[in-house]
Amino acid sequence: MVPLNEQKPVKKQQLDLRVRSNELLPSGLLHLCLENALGAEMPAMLPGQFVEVAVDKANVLLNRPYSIYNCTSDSLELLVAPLGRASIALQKYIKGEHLRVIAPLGHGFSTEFNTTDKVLLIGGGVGIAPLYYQARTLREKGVNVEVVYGSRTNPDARITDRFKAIAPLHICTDDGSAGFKGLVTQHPVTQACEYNFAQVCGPQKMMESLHKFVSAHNINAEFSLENKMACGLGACLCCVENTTAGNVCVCTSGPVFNYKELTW
Amino acid sequence: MVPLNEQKPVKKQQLDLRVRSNELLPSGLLHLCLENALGAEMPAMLPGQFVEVAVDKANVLLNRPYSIYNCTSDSLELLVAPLGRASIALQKYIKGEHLRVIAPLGHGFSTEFNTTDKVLLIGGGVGIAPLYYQARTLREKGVNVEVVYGSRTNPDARITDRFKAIAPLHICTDDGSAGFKGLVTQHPVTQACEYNFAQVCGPQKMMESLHKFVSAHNINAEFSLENKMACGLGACLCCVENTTAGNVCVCTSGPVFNYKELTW
Amino acid sequence: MVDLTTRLGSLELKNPVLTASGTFGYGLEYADFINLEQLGGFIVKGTTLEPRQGNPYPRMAETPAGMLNAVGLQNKGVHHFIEQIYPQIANLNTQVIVNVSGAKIEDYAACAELLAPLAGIEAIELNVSCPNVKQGGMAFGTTPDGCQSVVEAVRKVWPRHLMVKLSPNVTSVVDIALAAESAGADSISLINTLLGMAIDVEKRRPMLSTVTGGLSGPAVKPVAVRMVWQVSKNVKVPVVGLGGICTAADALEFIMAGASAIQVGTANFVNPAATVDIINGITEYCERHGIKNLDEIRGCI
Amino acid sequence: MVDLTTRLGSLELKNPVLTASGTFGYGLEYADFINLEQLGGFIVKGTTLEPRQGNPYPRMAETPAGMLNAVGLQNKGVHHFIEQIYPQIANLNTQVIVNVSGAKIEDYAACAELLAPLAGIEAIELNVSCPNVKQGGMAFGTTPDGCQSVVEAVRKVWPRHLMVKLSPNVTSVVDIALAAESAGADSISLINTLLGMAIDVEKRRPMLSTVTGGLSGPAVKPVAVRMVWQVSKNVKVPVVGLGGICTAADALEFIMAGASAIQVGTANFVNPAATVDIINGITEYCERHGIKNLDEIRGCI
Repeated sequence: MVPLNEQKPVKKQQLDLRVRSNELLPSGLLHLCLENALGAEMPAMLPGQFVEVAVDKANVLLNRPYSIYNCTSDSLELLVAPLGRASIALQKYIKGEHLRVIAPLGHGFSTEFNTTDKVLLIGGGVGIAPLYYQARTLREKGVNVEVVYGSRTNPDARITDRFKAIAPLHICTDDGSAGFKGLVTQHPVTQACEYNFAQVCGPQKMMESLHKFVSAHNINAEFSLENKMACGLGACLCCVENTTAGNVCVCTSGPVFNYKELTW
Repeated sequence: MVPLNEQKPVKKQQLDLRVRSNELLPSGLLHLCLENALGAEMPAMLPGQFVEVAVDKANVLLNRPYSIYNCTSDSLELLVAPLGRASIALQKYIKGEHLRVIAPLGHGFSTEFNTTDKVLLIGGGVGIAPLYYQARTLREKGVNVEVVYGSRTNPDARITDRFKAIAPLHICTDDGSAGFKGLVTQHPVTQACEYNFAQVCGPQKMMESLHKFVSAHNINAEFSLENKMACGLGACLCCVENTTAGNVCVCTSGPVFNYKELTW
Repeated sequence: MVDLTTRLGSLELKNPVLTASGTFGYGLEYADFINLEQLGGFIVKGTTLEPRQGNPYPRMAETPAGMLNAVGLQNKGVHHFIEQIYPQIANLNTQVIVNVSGAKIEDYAACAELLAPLAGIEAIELNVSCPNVKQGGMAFGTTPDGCQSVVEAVRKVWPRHLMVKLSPNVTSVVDIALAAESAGADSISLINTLLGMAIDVEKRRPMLSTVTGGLSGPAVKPVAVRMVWQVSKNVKVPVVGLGGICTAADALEFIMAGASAIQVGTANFVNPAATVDIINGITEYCERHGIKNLDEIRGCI
Repeated sequence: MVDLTTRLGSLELKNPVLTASGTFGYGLEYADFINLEQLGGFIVKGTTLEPRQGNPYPRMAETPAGMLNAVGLQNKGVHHFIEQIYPQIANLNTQVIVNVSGAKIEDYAACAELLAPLAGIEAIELNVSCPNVKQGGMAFGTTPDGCQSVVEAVRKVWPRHLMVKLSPNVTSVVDIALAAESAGADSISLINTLLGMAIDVEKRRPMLSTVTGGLSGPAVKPVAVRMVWQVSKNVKVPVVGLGGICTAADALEFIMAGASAIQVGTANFVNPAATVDIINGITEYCERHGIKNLDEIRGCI
């Protein structure tokens, strides 16, 4: 295994969180902001880690994993594509209602870079979610970072404005309604290779083509996977990815993997 | 089988109803008022019939049967003891939310009486619910009717006031906090036998003791049962009562039975 | 245009949606909610030679995504069916299938023989799998020999389509299905209920008068789909799938697993129009996927 | 004061709550959420003689009130357990039980033999019922002879408490249990998962890479309670019940059905503190009902 930058394990907790706001953005993504119902501080979470949410209103058995869109000492933000039964039911939670959340989980993105490093974050669709927290973290550490965001159509200003406030943002759309018309792989910034580290989250197809690209250009890269999981704790062994080290749990060895670990 | 007064079958329907109000009364009973979400009239329902409610928020498979507390051309009222998983979840429905309801179901109380008849309605606990609609119906037909209502403790004025507005109401409480202290069977009005027809709904134990009483005194009577049922339509054959005619479905042959049919 | 016409050997259905025995009464119970003639057919409740009072109350317990029942084949007997019910449903333009149950082989055969003259009853379903009767029922359905002997006896007296309904409470459902097929079954329906049990821990007593009962509903669907898949890969006769079907997607799971037709059971208790909703949902799915005939996807797994 | 101390023959537990193999890792995965020493014990994941990569992804599908898995006994082998894991958990003040699986009888025995010298491992659980491995596993659990031969082989090399975990995918679980008992099992645990299947109808493909997998979760509880009841009425050794236990009430159902102890499985995935919640809930129930010892209600059905 190629180790990610070392991450001190953070204690996992079951949290009783309360909805501070829950808004359906024009693009159809759901922006959920949670606060600690007990008034306590939100536990420290690392960018690229994820949380498991018990969506009681969905009438499903298992919790659902969502990546961390943003996290502060008193809030946890999620950005969710309401496509499945649970994520659709997430829309029903209104301000003041409670959600049981297990957090923080998994191994996040590398955040230790040199001043000479240039990091490109590449997100596709709702895969942009963990990259905001990562961008913020890198900027706070003074790391040189740019973002390429691929979307089917004109993305939400509510999302893009947040990125623009902290880093250069390059938008690609499938339909050309905003930014570059085409795939994130084809974007001039991606193609120019003026970065030495890529951190990627998005649809499988996009990630596989970027994996091919960074491998061909010898650019170090990390990919955040979203294999189906039951527990998020490394117990069920359901979310395995067939890596160079064999089947490993995405929930504990990942969700972020170095490109050299992946056998795509 | 001793036939109840003949009842023309009413077409059963699946209704999309909307919560007009939903209030937890001081006694702990839930008073739910529903209206037709499509603006149409509420179908005609007979007193003593029941409805099946799909309580989606309860995360249960089967619908739940509730007796009809009151019914008008534009409203259906239920009075529910929130004790089970589904009825507890009913509390979560707020004004404007929808409930799928199958109605009307079953065979109700007799309502055709002579002017010389005197009918005593006897309800215990939440068993009082169907007796309000029955009392109202009998009064509208000019039938001489009185009501005995047994409750653990001082019952809700919201309930008793409605009865008082239409018929003499005799309250019994277990703790003597209102009315007669004792069981409905012991109430002087019950004991006096100045009625020739009793219509009863309440806990099994109360109904059995009243069944013994009316049998001993040769008073005609009807009892409303609440056997556990799956469908409410006479298909599952789960809610059977062992009557003089053998096992019959409470949901279709009842819920109201003549006392002579019951083998208690 | 989607054509849902389904053939179960000699039996033609206008669509693959049937109802499971014991969940749809004699059909008439549902006439207020749906037009019965929209169905592929309906299977009336378990009918025995003699009337049966069934088991004592309580007979039902709800479980997670399922329910247990212990009805025990309550019915007024085959003569009642022939005299009172048949005239009311014989002329419906849909397949009316009678579920035949019994405690002894001779009873199964006698019951089937009495039904044989009834015009319009093109099929019976032989219930060798009821978990709620002390003798017979499931006992015949848990060994290949037991199954074979009942099916053979009925085959001799029943001239039209013979569907045999199997129990899932076995080590190898394929062996039982092969026995039914070799004994002359025209189709295999499965699964009947899983034997289960629930306890009221507050009252410290069983939820059912019979202690154990039959589990049905969405909870059992994965077991049912698996068994339909196993059986349809191993028998030549058509397979009819049931077990927890509530939606068109559920029905399509069984069809993709190899079922020619499906039965809607417990869902009828929850949504009396479930059958019609499922038929419409299958049509909608086919239109969306450009499927003209379910043969295109049947058994694709 | 409620005394939850539980004896499984020679094995003493501080309470009847164990964890089901394959749902609790090596215990350490849950140490952030609960104090492992509060448990009656925990059963570590299925351990085989050689390391196993398990089945390909996807391995999981959620079903109504349940989940299917097809992990296929992925584990790093018994040597890894002994060298890397055992030192981390050996000194915990709770029973650590190792679940032993295999494809051949000799593998089961060799694995058990390697574990025998480990101080503090007072029990192993023999998995003769895994539905997700092509050879062995469930095959040994579906016939009395198969079960007996594995148990006998392991009995010869394993000197301490031997728990045998049975498959529910059989016609008569009692016959298998009796075979395990006669071959020397000290306790019987059941049920392992029901063999099930689910299909993604939009993609027209199975949800699991292996097509079929093991169904667990609340959906299976009625089947599990029934089997525990049947087995505990027929064997003399203690029975350990599992299958869909999420709450104290669920656990009490199994205990009233005759289980001496219970295992919490899928619920660990949903609520990592489920075990402790259940222990507290059982205590609360006993206090409310004036029960001093679970013997007062065990097997009361």
